[in-house]
Amino acid sequence: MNDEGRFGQYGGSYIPEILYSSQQQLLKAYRDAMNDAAFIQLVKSEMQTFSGRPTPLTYCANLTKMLGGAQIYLKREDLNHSGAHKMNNVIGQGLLAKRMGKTRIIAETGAGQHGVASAIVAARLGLECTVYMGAHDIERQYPNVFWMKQLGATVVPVTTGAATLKDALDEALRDWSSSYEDTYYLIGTSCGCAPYPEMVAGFQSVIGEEVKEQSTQQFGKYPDRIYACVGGGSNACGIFLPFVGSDAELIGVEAGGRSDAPGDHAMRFHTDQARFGIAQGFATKFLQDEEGQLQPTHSISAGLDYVGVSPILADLEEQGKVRMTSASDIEVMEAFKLLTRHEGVIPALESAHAVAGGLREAAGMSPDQHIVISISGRGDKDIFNIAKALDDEPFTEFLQTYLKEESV
Amino acid sequence: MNDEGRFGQYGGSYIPEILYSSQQQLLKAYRDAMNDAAFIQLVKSEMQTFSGRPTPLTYCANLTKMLGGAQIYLKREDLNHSGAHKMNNVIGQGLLAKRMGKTRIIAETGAGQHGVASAIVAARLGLECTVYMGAHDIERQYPNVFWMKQLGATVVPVTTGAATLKDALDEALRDWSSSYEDTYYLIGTSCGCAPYPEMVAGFQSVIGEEVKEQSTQQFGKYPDRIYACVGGGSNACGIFLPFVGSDAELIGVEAGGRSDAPGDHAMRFHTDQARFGIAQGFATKFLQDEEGQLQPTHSISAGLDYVGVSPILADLEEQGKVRMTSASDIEVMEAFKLLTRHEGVIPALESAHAVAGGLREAAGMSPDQHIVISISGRGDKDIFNIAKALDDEPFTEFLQTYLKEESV
Amino acid sequence: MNKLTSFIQNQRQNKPLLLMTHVVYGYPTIEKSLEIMQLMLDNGVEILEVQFPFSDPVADGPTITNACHHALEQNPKLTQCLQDIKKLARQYPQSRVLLMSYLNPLLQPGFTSLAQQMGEDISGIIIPDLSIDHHAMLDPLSNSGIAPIWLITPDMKADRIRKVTEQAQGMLYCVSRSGVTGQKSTDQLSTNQLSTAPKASALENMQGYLNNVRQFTSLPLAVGFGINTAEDISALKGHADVAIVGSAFLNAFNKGGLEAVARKLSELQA
Amino acid sequence: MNKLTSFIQNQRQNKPLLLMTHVVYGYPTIEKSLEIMQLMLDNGVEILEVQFPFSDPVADGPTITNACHHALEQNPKLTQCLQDIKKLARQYPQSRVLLMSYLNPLLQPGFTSLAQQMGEDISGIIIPDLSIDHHAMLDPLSNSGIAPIWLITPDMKADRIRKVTEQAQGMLYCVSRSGVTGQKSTDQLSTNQLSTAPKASALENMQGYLNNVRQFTSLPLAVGFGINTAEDISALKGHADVAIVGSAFLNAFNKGGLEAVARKLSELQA
Ligand SMILES: Cc1ncc(COP(=O)(O)O)c(C=O)c1O
Ligand SMILES: Cc1ncc(COP(=O)(O)O)c(C=O)c1O
Repeated sequence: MNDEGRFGQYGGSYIPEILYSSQQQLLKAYRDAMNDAAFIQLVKSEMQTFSGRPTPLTYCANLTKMLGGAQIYLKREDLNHSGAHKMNNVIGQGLLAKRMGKTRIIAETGAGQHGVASAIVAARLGLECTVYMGAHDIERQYPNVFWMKQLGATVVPVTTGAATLKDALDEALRDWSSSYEDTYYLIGTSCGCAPYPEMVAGFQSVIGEEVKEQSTQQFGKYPDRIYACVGGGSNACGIFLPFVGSDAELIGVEAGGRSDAPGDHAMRFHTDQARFGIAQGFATKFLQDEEGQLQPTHSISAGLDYVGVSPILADLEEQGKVRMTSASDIEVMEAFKLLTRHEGVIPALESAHAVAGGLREAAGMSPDQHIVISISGRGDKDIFNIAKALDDEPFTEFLQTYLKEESV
Repeated sequence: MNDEGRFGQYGGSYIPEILYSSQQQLLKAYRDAMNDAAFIQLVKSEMQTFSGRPTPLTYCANLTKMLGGAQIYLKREDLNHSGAHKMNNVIGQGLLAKRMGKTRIIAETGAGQHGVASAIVAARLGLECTVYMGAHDIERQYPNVFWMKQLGATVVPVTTGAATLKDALDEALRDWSSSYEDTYYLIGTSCGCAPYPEMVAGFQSVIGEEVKEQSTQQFGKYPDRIYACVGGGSNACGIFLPFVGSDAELIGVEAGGRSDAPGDHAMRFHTDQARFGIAQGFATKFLQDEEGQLQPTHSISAGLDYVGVSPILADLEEQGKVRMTSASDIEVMEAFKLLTRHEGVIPALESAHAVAGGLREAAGMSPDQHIVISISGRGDKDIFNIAKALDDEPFTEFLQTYLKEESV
Repeated sequence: MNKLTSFIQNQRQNKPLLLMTHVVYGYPTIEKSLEIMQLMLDNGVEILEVQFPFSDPVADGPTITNACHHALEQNPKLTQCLQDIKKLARQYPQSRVLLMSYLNPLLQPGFTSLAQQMGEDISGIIIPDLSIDHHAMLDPLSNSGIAPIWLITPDMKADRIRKVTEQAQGMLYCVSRSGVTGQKSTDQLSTNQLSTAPKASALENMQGYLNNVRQFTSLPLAVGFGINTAEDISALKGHADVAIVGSAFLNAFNKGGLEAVARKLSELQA
Repeated sequence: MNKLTSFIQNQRQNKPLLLMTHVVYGYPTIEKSLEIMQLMLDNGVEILEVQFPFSDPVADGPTITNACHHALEQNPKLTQCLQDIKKLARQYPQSRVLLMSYLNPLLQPGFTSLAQQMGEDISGIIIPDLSIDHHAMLDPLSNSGIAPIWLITPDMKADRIRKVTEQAQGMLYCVSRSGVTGQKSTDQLSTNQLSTAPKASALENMQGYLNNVRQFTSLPLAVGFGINTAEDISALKGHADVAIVGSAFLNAFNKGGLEAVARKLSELQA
């Protein structure tokens, strides 16, 4: 990153002037903190004693045998506290907010995972917490809202626009504009104005650093390929960045959704609607129409349907250092079932995209090659979506009975 | 344990003759395995690379400050794969089953946690899996059943008796009686005929062993007191046993339920209904009536309402080496809220019993004392119960909307 | 010689096979269960096995388990049960009555008190969750002449069979390979070690099992293989002394009440 | 001197404060929005700010955001918008028309094409998500005499204000401390740094802020403080050159259509 937070033509800061000084304050505080060995140690220690790091690298004997190709490993971010890699970032930024003397954090959330993670860290650090969430997302992802409330967070429904993540992000920016004195804006992925992309990717890089150590220890070299799903891009940045420049091939997997038609997917690469743009504080590839209006997105996994993507990944892709591919909703459900049934690991639907990408290619590789798939989160949270996708009747009956008893 | 698997007057083997040779085979295989350093290493390695051990010891700065007494720490079994300490045991026994050449495991489950853990390990090790679960429990805990099915397990509803855990256990024993040649019976807690209590406690002892190391490292000595909830007793045995004989005081917390009346709780200590008995393969304290019939139980947490208790704990309590107490449903909800809101850790309702026990006593202790509370599992699984207990209307609305969309 | 043993041997003088039938005390009610017992005894059943229900009958299959759970709703008392069946035993001196139950209900009075309460009239006791290793627990009973009836299973090793036969009194209870009561014999066999065996060889196998046990003991052999039909019974003749029928009667009762039990009885006694 | 600057200074000769009103192009429909603009210009509004809607207007509050989202359903095209408002600008030469939008829609044609399309008739441009640091991006516009109108905020440090005033043309857009449009000025102030300040001192504070900016520049100062009432406006007299009213008109329109807008206008122009 250069001084302006640019990554090639992407990144940068395109924020209302009102946020200038708070962003400057953040930039300075972040640089200071990164130069403070004690702070780095604090982040590391909290990642360990609170979130349970390091997360393991798990060998998949059964799938490897079934496919007969590359040796398949999983990087288990699902074992983090809160059940996803999101924790790494909120720990880092939460401690930074505390160090800056802020008493309140705000966050935007789509699926709710980052909202829960933020609420957790706020409870842990004694900070107030407000989470902006699209009203539509709140309806679809209420269990996460429930947990945020239990954790003491205030969840604000955002009703503008499509009432989803993009709108929640706009609203969080608006809150920050008028509250930055005591409030820290805790962005959940490697997007937004500088220094967020760099900062989030940095806190997430612990994932890739661990993979370096673990792969060397477990199979004597770096992986040949690494797969990660790409929503905003934080788990991908986290596992990829430490390997940029190495021989490991880095593959990002986007939400292919239902089709290539506008609104049916969230592919910020390789589609007509994906073009350079500047919005929500930064430059990157956005899904947009000819007028530059950002487009609705779709994915079976709520966490991948973001309209933009990390400027870091946009740049790495342009440089040929990261290869971007995608997996459709249907492929994702297949990959979900395979991993669950044959390895006993229940991936988040987001992560199942990476699984789909990895398994698709593993078969064509040779047994002396090794791939690592980022399991960014666990699938428990997706029970409502999965049960629906699988048309599981007893689940419906269970809910009906529950509601009946409720009303007694 | 002596040769017959006795712990004082408790334990032993009281099983139908038909199970004699399979139990003998298990005893021998278990002893062999425990003498095989490679097996011990395999278990350790799988606990690490699959389940993410070691789990951290987390300091609770906020609660410690609020209560102004002992320093409060949590042992984070909630961070295990599958979200509970149950994983430790199924890894150990699963590998043993594999070593014995079995191709199928059976398990009984109440809340479903052990069922999910067993299904996970079966998927992981390529074993068939049948889980017996009371029909009533299936209704109440369907999400866990859903996951077992996704993991490829067959869930058999048990309709006899109260159609809960006790009955599932009976049914699993029956299956074992006619299938032991290829089938391993994977008991989920430190109960049952020898060698199960010893074996489960042994595989779980990794919890306490880690606490020994971590407490020494983090605060320079062993904890003054250790709290664990007691259902069957496996997480309690796991965290307690390595400390028996040390200065650490060991406190088990049972489900106090709604009241002391029969059927309203699961207190196998300090109640009139709790007496020495022999059933389900072993001798321990059972909740029973004057005729020796086992009694129904109740707890807000599905995992603590077992009618018996580990013979190891029954014996340790009798020797004065473990102190048993209880927490009522109401206290448990309070403890749940405190930990969630002030530390960002969402405990299982089972574990919230240990939290209630620990917080109740911490205030009266001095700040140079240290307590460790076993967070045996995470609370996500309890969303239906907790939302009900808290009367959360939006959750109800969420379910209604979900069902409406379902039927479109 | 134990009184039960001599009773069986006497009866066997002129009968190729005795019938031992099973009733759950308290199912569907205490009164009705006593009527069933009476019906059986009236019809000349040689041995009556009365099961005092327990909440967790791990060695029983679904039919008996369900009957036990229903029976428990009647709040049966062991003391009353013993009084009731002792009375029956006295009324039908040409038959023998055995008590069957699990350990925990029996532990409540304890075996010394139990021996007293059972007295002369109850000839033996069957406790499916007590193995031979704990035989000393039953000393108060055997000291009173009440036979502890031990179970034999098809895959028992010789030294284990010897351990049982050394202690055994009254008779031996030879069960099918399937651990729990009430399974169809051939189904059961075929899903287990004899998986490819046709019915005929399943029978051969069973006969081989009994002949094997016979080498260890001269005690009468009672056999419970999930016996359902007259055919099942005739297959046992010449290989066993007593055929035990349990779930079949419960199933009959559940379908057609006392009359169906009577029909089943006459079918099996044909 | 920039044409917009001289226009404002000329107008100010005999008016203590000019009015700049805001309309979202395409809300509720393209036609209707043009009618609103016309109404305002008919009523002598000196400056008209036309917002070309963007899907993600992060610097706008709920009223304008909602209007933008509704407007987008009309599928507005930037090219058409420019043609429409240029026509208006030509029809009302006694007023000035400014374009407001976010970066991304403007990037589609690019600033060179945009400068051409805006031509002589659109006097300036406001881009709330572009900061002074990127002023070079707008060179094609300023080279064509179109004023990039930069924002000033209350907590800007002196060197930052200087950086802006060095680049500024046309006028300066001084916003309230609250980052987004359409917040009640006093509410906003009181929930922020002036939390205990009564309304009077909030006003004083605002006047101090403007006086401070005035020290850095001689350019006209336009002020948007969530101005709603004639009272709000009169408080600005003597401290600013232009009062910017945005959400207040949208709110009026939403309640009572064109008539309500006309009423609001006459209230504010009183
Ligand atoms: C489990 C999981 N994986 C992946 C993502 C996508 O985010 P990112 O691309 O920033 O890793 C999310 C977002 O919510 C998530 O919850
Ligand atoms: C999270 C959790 N804790 C505790 C228990 C109780 O079991 P035990 O007493 O064997 O630890 C259970 C049982 O399901 C459980 O799921």
